[in-house]
Parts: sequence; C-alpha cells; structure tokens
Amino acid sequence: MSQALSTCGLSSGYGPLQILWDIDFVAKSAETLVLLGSNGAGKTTFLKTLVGLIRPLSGEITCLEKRVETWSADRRIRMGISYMSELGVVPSLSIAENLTLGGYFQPNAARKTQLNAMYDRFPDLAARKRTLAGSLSGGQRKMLGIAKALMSKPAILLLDEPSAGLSPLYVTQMIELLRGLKEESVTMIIAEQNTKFLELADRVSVMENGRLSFQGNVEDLTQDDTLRHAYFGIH
Amino acid sequence: AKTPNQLVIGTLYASSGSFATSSISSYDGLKFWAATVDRQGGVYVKALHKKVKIVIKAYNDQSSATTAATLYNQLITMDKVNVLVSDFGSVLTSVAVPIAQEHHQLLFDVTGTGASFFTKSNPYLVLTSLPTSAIWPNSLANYLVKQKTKRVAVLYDTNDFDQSQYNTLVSRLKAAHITPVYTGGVPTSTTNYAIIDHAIAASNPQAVVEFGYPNNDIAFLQSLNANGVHFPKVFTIFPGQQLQLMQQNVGVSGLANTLTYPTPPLLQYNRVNFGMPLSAFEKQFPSVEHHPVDFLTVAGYNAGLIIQKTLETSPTLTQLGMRHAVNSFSGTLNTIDGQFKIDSTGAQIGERLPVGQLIKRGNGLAVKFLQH
Amino acid sequence: MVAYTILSGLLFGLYFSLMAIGLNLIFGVMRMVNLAHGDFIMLGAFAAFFAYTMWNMNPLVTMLVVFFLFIILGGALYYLVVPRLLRAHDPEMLSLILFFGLSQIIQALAVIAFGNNQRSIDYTALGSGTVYLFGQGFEESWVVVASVSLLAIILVSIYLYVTKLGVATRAVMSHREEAASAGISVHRVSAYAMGIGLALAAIAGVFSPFMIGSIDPTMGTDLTTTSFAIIIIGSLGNPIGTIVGGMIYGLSLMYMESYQPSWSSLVPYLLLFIILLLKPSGLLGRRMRNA
Amino acid sequence: MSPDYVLSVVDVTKTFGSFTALQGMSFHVKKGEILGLVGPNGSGKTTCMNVISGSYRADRGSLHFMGKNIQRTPASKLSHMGMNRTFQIPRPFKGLTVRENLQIAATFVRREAMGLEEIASFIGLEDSLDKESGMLNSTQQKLLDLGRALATGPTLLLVDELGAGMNPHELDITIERLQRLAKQGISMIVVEHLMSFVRQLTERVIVMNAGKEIFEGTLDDAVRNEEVVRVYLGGGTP
Amino acid sequence: MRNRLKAGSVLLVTLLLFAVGTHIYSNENMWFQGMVYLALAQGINILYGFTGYLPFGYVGFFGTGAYAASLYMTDFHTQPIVAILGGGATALIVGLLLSPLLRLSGAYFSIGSLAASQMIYYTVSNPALQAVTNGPYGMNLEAFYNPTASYAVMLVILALTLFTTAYLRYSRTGLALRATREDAVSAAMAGIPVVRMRIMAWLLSALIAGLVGGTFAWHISVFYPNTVFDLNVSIFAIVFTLFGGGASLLGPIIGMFVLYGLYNWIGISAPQYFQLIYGVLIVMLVLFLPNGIMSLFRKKGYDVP
Ligand SMILES: Nc1ncnc2c1ncn2[C@@H]1O[C@H](COP(=O)(O)OP(=O)(O)OP(=O)(O)O)[C@@H](O)[C@H]1O
Ligand SMILES: Nc1ncnc2c1ncn2[C@@H]1O[C@H](COP(=O)(O)OP(=O)(O)OP(=O)(O)O)[C@@H](O)[C@H]1O
Ligand SMILES: [Mg+2]
Ligand SMILES: [Mg+2]
Repeated sequence: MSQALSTCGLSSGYGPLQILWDIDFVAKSAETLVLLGSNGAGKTTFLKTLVGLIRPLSGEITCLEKRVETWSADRRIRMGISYMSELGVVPSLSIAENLTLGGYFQPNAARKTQLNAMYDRFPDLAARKRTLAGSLSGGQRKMLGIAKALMSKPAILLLDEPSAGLSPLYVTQMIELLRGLKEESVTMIIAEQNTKFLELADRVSVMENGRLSFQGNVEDLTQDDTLRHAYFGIH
Repeated sequence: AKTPNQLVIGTLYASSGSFATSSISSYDGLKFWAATVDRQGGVYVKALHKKVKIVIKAYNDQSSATTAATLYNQLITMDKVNVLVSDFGSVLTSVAVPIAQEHHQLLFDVTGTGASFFTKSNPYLVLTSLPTSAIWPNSLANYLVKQKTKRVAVLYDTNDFDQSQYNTLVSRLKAAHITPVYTGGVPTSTTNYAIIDHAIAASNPQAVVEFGYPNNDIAFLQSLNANGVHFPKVFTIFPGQQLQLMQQNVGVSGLANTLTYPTPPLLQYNRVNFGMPLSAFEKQFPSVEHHPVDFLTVAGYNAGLIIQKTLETSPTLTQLGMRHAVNSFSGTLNTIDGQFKIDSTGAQIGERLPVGQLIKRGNGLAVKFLQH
Repeated sequence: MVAYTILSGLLFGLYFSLMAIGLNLIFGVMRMVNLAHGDFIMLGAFAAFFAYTMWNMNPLVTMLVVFFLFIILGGALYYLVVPRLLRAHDPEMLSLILFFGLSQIIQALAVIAFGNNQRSIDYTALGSGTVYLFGQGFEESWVVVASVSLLAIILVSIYLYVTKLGVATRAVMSHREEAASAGISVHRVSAYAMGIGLALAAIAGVFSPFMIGSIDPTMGTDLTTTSFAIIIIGSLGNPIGTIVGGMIYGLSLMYMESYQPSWSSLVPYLLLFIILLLKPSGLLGRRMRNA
Repeated sequence: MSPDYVLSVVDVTKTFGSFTALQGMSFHVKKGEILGLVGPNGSGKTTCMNVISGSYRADRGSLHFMGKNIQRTPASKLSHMGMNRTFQIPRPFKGLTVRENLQIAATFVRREAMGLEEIASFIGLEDSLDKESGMLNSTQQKLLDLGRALATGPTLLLVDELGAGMNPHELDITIERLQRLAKQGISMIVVEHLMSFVRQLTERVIVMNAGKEIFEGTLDDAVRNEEVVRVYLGGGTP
Repeated sequence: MRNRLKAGSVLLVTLLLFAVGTHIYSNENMWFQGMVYLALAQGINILYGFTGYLPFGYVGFFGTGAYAASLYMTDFHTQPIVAILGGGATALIVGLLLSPLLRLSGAYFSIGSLAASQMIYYTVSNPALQAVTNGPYGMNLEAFYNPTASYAVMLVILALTLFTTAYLRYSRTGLALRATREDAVSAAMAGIPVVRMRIMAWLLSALIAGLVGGTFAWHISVFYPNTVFDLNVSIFAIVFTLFGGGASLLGPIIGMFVLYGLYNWIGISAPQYFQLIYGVLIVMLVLFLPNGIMSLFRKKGYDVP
C-alpha cells in the first residue's frame, strides 16, 4: 500500500506560538485513521496544517508522492484533498451554494451529478436548498459540511470532529456514510472524540500537547492502560 | 537694529478645498505686488523715513475656517506680522475679523464682502476691493427695470455673498413693481442644474439671474447648453471676474450673449493715479507669477497697493495709526481696480460694478457695456 | 414635469448604482470600508478629462482603458495593505481609518498633479443630441451613461451570482477561513474583488463630468458619503441591493430638486436614516442567528 | 402554578419568518432537578434555551421563573433573578482575561455564589486566570461560560451541549461537576446528544422533534418509545 | 491606589500644560483647538474605546452644541456659560432622540451616525430655517466674544472629560462597557444591562461634544454651519484616539499631542505637503501599530492609565 499523506518532523503553530512539535505521521492509501486527543492537543491545528491553511514552521508534508508543504491550500485541495472544518460551512451562502463551493474545481457536468447525488443522500438538505447555512442548527450544519466536503469526490478526506453536536441517529448515519466511503477506498483522517468512530479505524493516532504520543491499531490502544484511562475514562 | 529693515505681511491662502482657485489667484496678486515693490528697493515707510523690503508670511488654511482661525492667530501672536491680510472670500475672512479685533490688529480684507463684518465698533477692518455685496446689484436692477423686463427668475446659492445679492436685487425690483416669477435658493454645493432649469423654464421668464460661486456659474451655464433649454437673457456673476476659467469650462459659445458684472481686466479704469494701470499689469503679471490675469489677481494686487499707500502715508506703524492713514487717503486713490473709498466701518463704497454682455469676437469674447 | 422628474430619477438612479456598487463589493468581500472610494471616482474623472483634452479620446474608450488599469491598481493595493490589516484585532473599523488616510494621500497628490481648478469636459463628447423617452427630452449623454451603467451592473451581477468565481467571491465575503478550507485562493479572489471594485468606481468617475458636473481633486469626499448612503439603503454587502438603493436615491433626489430644492441635500441621509432604523440590515438584508 | 416549579413554560411558540422553530412547547422544571432536553438536530432545543434566557422573545405562550412572569424580561435582568446559561458555541469576552470574565459577572450580579478562586478551580482554569480568554481552546471556553454563569449564583442553569467535543474522560469529569452543582440545589436544563451523559445526569428527559415535545419521562422509557427511536436514536441505543 | 495616582498625575500634568501653555507659545488659538480636539477625542474614546461604537457623525453633537449655545446667547441673551450648559443639554437631547442608532453595529452604526449628523447639518443650514438658525449664513457672537473666559471654560470642560475617562478606565462601569464591547449577549448573561450601559456611554459622549461645541462657538464667535459640522472634526478626533489607543486615559492625550502637534508643525512650515504626510502617517499607523501607541507600552508590560 502506498502512502497517501505523511509528515516528517512537522512543527506548526499560530504566528510565534508553536502548537505542534516534530510530528512524524503516515496515512496509507485507502486507510481510515482516527485522531484522538484531549482538548487543545492540536488536532485541529494538525489538520489545518495538512491542508495548507497554516504554514508549517518546519518539517515536510508529502501528499500523493509530492512534497506540498510550501503549496497553498487551493493547490493541495485541487490535488484531491478535502477538508471539513469544525465549522464546516459558509454561513451566508445557501445550502446549494455551499455545495457548489465544495465542488469548486469539478467540471460543471460532474458537479451537477455529484450535487444530485448529495441531495439524494441528504434529503433534509434537498428540502431547503435555498436556506442560508447560517440559520441551520448545529447538527444540520455538520451534515451540510460533510456533503460539501464530498462534493469534490476526494481521494483524501480530512474531517474535524464530524460528530460533535450530532444527534445519535445522525451519528449512526454518519458512521454508515463513512463506512461507505471507506469501501470506496477514500483515505480518511478523522479527528474525533466519540469512541464509536473507533469501529471505523484501521489505525489510531493519539495526540498529546502537540506531540504524537501513539500510533497503532485499536487493540494496541485499548491494551495501553494509561491511554485507556485517559480516553475511555474509568470504564 | 532699532528700525527694522523689512516689513512682514501675513496672510493665508488655500491650496485645496472649495476656495482654492480664487484664493490662489488673489494670493498671487499680492505676491506680485510685493515682488514689484521689492524690485524697486521696497516700500517707502513714512514712520521709518526709509524704504523697507516687504516679506510675505503665508500659511495654507486649505479652505477650512477652523484651521484659518489658528493660523490667523499664529500670524498675530507668534509671527507678530506688521500687516495682516485675510484670505479670499467671506467664509475664510469671517474668523479673522474677531481675532484681529481682539488683538488690535488691522485686517486688510481683500474680498470678504459679507455685510455683517462691518460695524462701527470695530476699527480694525478695511475692505480693499469690491463693494460690500449689498450694493453690487444696483446696476443690474437698473438695467432690468430699464429694459422693462417683467418676468425675471432669480436663482441663488445659499451663502452670505449670493444671498445678499439676491436680497438687494429682489428689493430693487420690487421697488420698481417687478415681482420675480421664480425665486429659489439652492445649496452652494449644487453642481447639477438640469432639473432646476426645467423648473425655471416652466415659469417662462424673460431673464434669468443666477447668483453663485464660480463652480455654480459654470455648472449652471453648462447645463443650459446641454439641456437645450433657452432663456432670452441670462445673468451670472463670475464670467466677469474669472473669464478664462469660465471660458475653459463653458466654452465661448456657451458664454456668448450672457450678462455679467465686468471687472478688471474686462473693465479698464483710466484715471489710475497709483500703481500700474491695467495694460502694464496684464503685460507684467503673467511673466512674474505664471498665472493668467483675472479679477482676483487684480484684487490681490490692489490690496498690496492700499497697504503701500497706507505705509507711505502713516506717520506711525501702530495698527490704529495705519487705520487713520487709510481714512486720510480714502476717496483720493484711483487704482487699477477703480476708486478706493471706504465708509466709517471700513467697507468699500468706491467701486461700482456695471452690467455688461459678453459678445463673441473672433475666437474669444469681448464685453459690451450695457449699464453703469 | 412629473414624468420628466421620474425618468431623470431613473436615469440618474442607474448611474448612482454604478457609482456605489464598487464600494459595496469591496465591503462585502473583505469587510473593508473604503473611505477613499470617492477619490477613485475622482481619478477616473481626471483620466477622462485628460484623455479627452489631450487626445480627444471618447469617454467610452477611456472607460475600457481605465477599467483594466484600475483592476491592476486595485489588485496591487490589495496585496499591499489588506492581508496585513486583516491580522489586526478589529479590521473593519481600522479599515475605515486606513482608507481615510489613503483618501488624504490621493487628494494631496491629485492637487499637486492636477491643480485646483474645476474642470469639465465638453458635454457633447458622449453625444450631443436629445433623446426622447416617453415624450420627454433628455441629454443624449445621460441616456448613454445610464445604459452603460445598467450593462455594468448586469455584468457584475452575472459575475457574482452566475459564475463560479462569483460563488467563491461570496464565500470569501461570508467567511474567509471556511472559503479557504474549500480550496479557494482567498487572496486572489479578494484581489480581484478589490480590483473590480476600484475599476467600477473609476468608470463611474469617467462619466461623472456628464452626470454630476465639473470635477476637481477634492470632489471625492462627498461622493463617498453619497455612495455609502446608497449601498446602505440597499443593504451593505449585497450588490443587488445597490441597484435598489441607487434607484431610490435617484428618484427622491430628483423629486426634491424639482419641488423642494433647498431640502434636496437632506434626502440621501434622511432615507438612509429611516431605512436603518426600520430595517437595520438594509432593504434587502438578511439576518443571521446569533446564539 | 406550583411554587415548587422553578421554571414553567406554557404553550411557547417561536417563528423565524415563515419557519416555526418552536410550536406550543410546555414543560416545567422543579427545584433542584436536572431536566434533559434532547432531540434531533434542528428540533429547536437551542431556540428553546434562547427563548427562556431572554435572547429571543416568544411569539406566543407564557414563561414563569420563580413565580414571576419573564416573557418580556431582558437577559440581563434574568441573570440578576438567578437564571444563567452556557452557549453551544462558546462566547467568552475574548479580549479580557479569565479573571476579568469571572469578575464582571460577580460584580454585576450580587447574589450568593462561589468565590472566584473556587469557581476557577471548579472549572479547572485556576492556572489560566491571567490568560486572555480568546487564547483558550473551545472546551475551556465552554467551561469559562459555565464559570461565568456560576459567578452569578444561579438557581437555574441552562447548559447547551457542554459535552460536545469532550473526550470520555473529560466527559466524566464534567458530569461529576454538574452533579455537584445539582447537590447544591441548582436546577438545570441540560441539552446534550451524548446519551451516556444524559443518562448519568438526569431523571427526566423531554424529547423534542420539529419544535414540538414528543415525549416526557425517564430516559429508559424514552429509549423504548417508538417515535423517539425513529426520529432521534435510530437503530441501536448508544 | 497606584492606579489612581498614575491617572491623577497624567490628568494634572495635561491640564497644567494647557493652563500655562499660552505663556510658552503664545498662539492661544492653537492651544484652544488642542483642548477641543482632546476633549472630543476623549468623547470618542468613551464611546468607541469602551463600547466599540465608532461614531463617524460625532461632529453632529459638536455642531448641535455650537448652534444651541449660540442661539441661547443671541436669542435669549443668556450668560455664555449658561448657554454652553444649554448647548450640552441640547446635544444630550439630540443624543437621546438618536439613541435607536445603537441598534446598529459595526460599519452600519458608523455610517448611520454620519447620516444623522448630516441630517442635522442640512437642517440647521437650510435657508428655509433662516428665521431660526440663520440658515447657511452662520452665527455671529461678536457681542459675547471673550477669548480668555472661553479658554478657561474649555479648560474646565476638558478637566471633567479627562476625569470621566479616568473613572471609566478603573471602575466596574468601565469594565462592564468593555465586556459589552467584546460580546453583548454574554454581557447580558453576566447581568450587565447592555442597552442602558450603551446609551449611557452614548449620551455621555454626546454631552461632552455639546459642551465643547458650545465653548468653541463662543471662542471663535463667527462661524458658518460647515465650520461646526465639518466632518474632519469627527475624523481628527477618531484618528487621535486610535493613534494613541482606545479604552485608556493616556492614549488620546498622546494621540492629540503627537498628531495635532504634527499637524501644526507641518501645516505651518510645509503646508503643500501636509495632507500627503498626514495621509501616509495614518496608513502606516494602521498597518504597523493598529492598537495605537499604548500597545507598545503594554507589550513591554507597563500598565499605563
Ligand atoms: N488562532 C489561534 N491562535 C492562537 N492559538 C490558537 C489558535 N487556535 C488554537 N490555538 C491554540 O492551539 C492549541 C491547539 O488547538 P487545537 O484547536 O488544534 O486543538 P484541538 O485538539 O483541535 O482541540 P479541540 O478538541 O478543542 O478541537 C490550543 O491550546 C489553542 O488554545
Ligand atoms: N435566528 C434564526 N433564524 C432562522 N432560523 C433559525 C434561527 N435560529 C434557529 N433557527 C432554525 O430553528 C431550528 C431549530 O434550531 P435550534 O438551534 O434550536 O436546533 P437544536 O435543536 O439546538 O439543534 P442542534 O442539536 O443541532 O443544536 C433550525 O431549523 C434552525 O434552522
Ligand atoms: Mg479542534
Ligand atoms: Mg443547538
């Protein structure tokens, strides 16, 4: 299996404030990786750096065999990365426009078919095409966010807390959806807190205070006492 | 160094803002006068019994009255100028009047003709050019009456200068039993007269009088041309004062046949007994100041002449002393700008403005005098 | 008289929309309050003046040249100031001050370069005839300008609401970081918007000698306030609203000039004020939830 | 109106334009009770909190807090009366320090409440008191919202998705904190999607769907309710 | 305690400087205008620095105060000082009438207040109201002209203004205003009566501008509507505040001394380039020192009043 996305010695942060320290990370092609980590550990920062919204301080990022750390975000996204941020949507555009935005680099015809596919998959969105994303509830926004991220038929999908604020039914649906994508061999890196997502994971990475403290499969994680304690509580 | 070997004249000008064009002209006129006298070794100052060079200290008020107030103060209190000359126009002169009075400094007012400035209680003010605006329109009123113009439309801009013209004109006309068929005041900032033209045309006038500042006159005359609205007689003020500027903007055909108050250089006074006559001024001024001759350059120059005469006459350099000297030669002085004569409040009453019509001659315009 | 007033209000309304739309675009896309807007109009006006007096260039040609020049100028200006400004705490308010400074610079340079005189272009440069609309005669130049304005506004609307770049532009308007996450090159899109915004101001300037009268280096300040009134009446950040704003402004201004000229200067501000109080987000504004 | 009720909501309706977000909601909160408010996304839970806390005004219906009609009472007044809340998207005073954030609430609402230090350690921010609150991460900001609410000494606390984005360990700590507050007699309405969280905290839940109440009772009964399962929980119980 | 000492000494030094200033540099008009701008800058500071509302039309209150005070003097022959108080009160009433503007936010508010001030201006200067306000032809208070007394009154008003800002800087009212500025919804939840606090700051700044306007009118004694409704008055006051740094006592003082000093210095010696230099300075300031001079001190860890 080839590598889809990897970093080597990656450090990153906001201006003078360094958040990530020396991260070596590998995601193989068609693999699903769940990124755990307590609050403020730097998961969001890591994803943003991968996609190019934050310039790394040092280190390398390799994506689909190309060195991309100096590339702008749009260039990386055009290569086939897709990123769903914690916010996920553009508030003052309508649902339809958000989706168009998601398929920005697609040819017109492909975008149309993909758009219809999304409406089929998310009937709630189809019902309110012209509603502004900004007036949706928290969970509705997440749904729109994921649909938008899928519009570009990405090879690599980065998701920042897709389940935060989702109702149980939707969480189940979200997991089903991602399982489908997994079968389509999309490489996924999912920053999550909800342990149900571990069902999906081929491997797990744990981030602590801006460093990668664990990378391995789910069994190894549950075997590790300290980690288990930290991430699954006392149960 | 008991006796100074130079005299400082302090003044303001506006390099930007709404009064800039006029202000620069009159400032250039004053500078020209200073250059002229300095070339002859200066002005003879009676109080010092010798010739003294003239230095002009000038600040830029950018057409702001507030800034001007500070700068007048600066000239008086910090620079301690010997002679104070105001900037162009009523607005920029207005703030100088109380400041000069408070500091007992005589103010030579070049063109600030607002009637309210001149009071018996303030001896520190002298107007050097132009009559106070209240007496300008006499000749115009006489002309209209004599021509039996029954239907007159009067449009004016709402500022001191134009409003007092308007008031005077209308009361003179009413005295002759002519009630204007249309009157209207518009903001001085008006630059588009198309709609107003239509409104005036609806009253079907024989003569239309527009009192404005240069910008207003330009915009008004332009819109008449562009609209194709035609009035038998049209009067505006500034073609007579700043013909070149008007001609540039309105064009010869746009100005042809309109009425105005001609002033120097359109109007030539022949009995000049002090300073250059018009012909000499027209020859020398452009080469010194690189600025075409217009009325305001003449007015600026004229202010210099009045100051010169004051210094030559006054036995002392105190401000009130100079004021007395002005009184002493009032009525005897004939300059390029006509007779200089002031009343007891310091207001100019010697100059009278005739009415003239601009006539196309060759590629340019000439004046036909209609009423003195 | 009534018909004349209404029609001229509509003609001027179109022109006023053109005058203001660039300001709205810039505000919408990058939340920058361009207080130098009127000064760019002034620069356009002087471009038209010099092109006409020196080379006898038709203002319509000047318009095209100016449009491309100002797109470049706007793009450059964007990269020079905006990215830096956006890093500050309250960019919207600071932009107000920054562009005020810029406005001072432009005015000062213009006074130094062009002098203070009022200038105007021969009104026949855009056609000297009279055009009859519904039995009322109008200056040909008004009709030409109004038509060009209409065309320009339609093009802007197509750009914003039909093209993909337009969706991207509006995404940037809404949320810069989210737009970047979707793969949009935020800086490039914004630079375009800035360029187009200034270029629209400049072409409005090219026509100003025919619509608002003579020009001078300090004319910009008033035009900026008028433009603001127009876009707020329509709604800030909504370019289509600008057309509504321009029309309302044009009509009420012409009405007042015909019947109550001394109160006409009050009109834009009164309208603006009333609309702000009745519907704080402008006539076409939509509100977002806040909790 | 029973004096035992801290809050009663009767027939409250709220619309946004043509969209009805709340449709005749009625319920009450007893003294010292933690009421769970759950429901699918967009069912109107946050809107309900907004109406109660005075951020929005109800179009119809009545609201009583501590026996007083609060339909037209502004939010600031409510906090003086002893009602406070946290936000789904946290909103601290970003330019001010954690300490100032807490101080403001404490000085403006003079009710009996925990001391500043106590609150700070309660929400686990005792080491960040002089940090600008904009620099905190989102969970910390949510906790700061909670801290600010506590500084006003509330009798009723509205907690909107405090747990979203916390890992299981942090969730446990948070649950324990909220239970401690309940023991002190603070009534709460808790909106949350994590069923384990809701189960540990509440005895009674209200399930909403499309702006209406569809169920009231214990969570265990809710889990067996057909409609609740269909619209909210889906197949398996989480 | 230390805070009070610091604020007190800043206050005292500033006032003392203006009290004896004319003996150092005798252009008293320059000092007077300096006080005018400083008081206005502090008025802006109270509103913008503490609540985030940037009133572009602040000059509306200034002009209102100037006109009201003048009319009280000329039409009712009141004592200048009483007339100035009346000017302040009138501005306060106008502020109250305009308080719905506070429903707007950000640029909307700025432009809305600008519109309001233009409305006042075009109403006051309208020829149709010549009988009341003398329309576009301005006011003449020659009969009351007294530069020395008006200078002293201005000094007192400045003292009150500075004192008010110092109070806000350190009181819980000031903290509450700043919280409102950060997040109004949260501020309400913290028990702050948001609307009332905002209106209070708004009225306070209106009152200051009204008093200053009245005194200015008395001092200058002849003026036209566009002198006292000149937009540049707002803009200067805003730029001075931002240059120094808002929400502090010292910021606007520094801003005024540096920029107004520069204004006079360049304006007097190199007038043709003044506007250019000023513009460049403002642009640089915003780009490189967006939080004002005070942020330099704060970065170094000094707590300045
Ligand atoms: N724009 C920013 N400027 C400065 N610091 C920031 C910024 N955004 C985040 N941080 C800091 O960076 C650190 C890591 O934040 P990050 O958002 O990456 O964490 P996370 O693991 O995604 O946490 P969460 O679970 O809350 O989403 C935190 O300490 C946070 O305070
Ligand atoms: N200010 C508003 N304007 C327009 N629609 C709104 C507004 N506030 C809420 N809504 C709508 O009301 C509905 C309920 O929203 P609300 O935020 O209350 O849902 P919720 O139950 O809290 O959902 P979630 O669990 O996803 O947070 C949603 O469909 C939302 O789009
Ligand atoms: Mg995160
Ligand atoms: Mg919610």
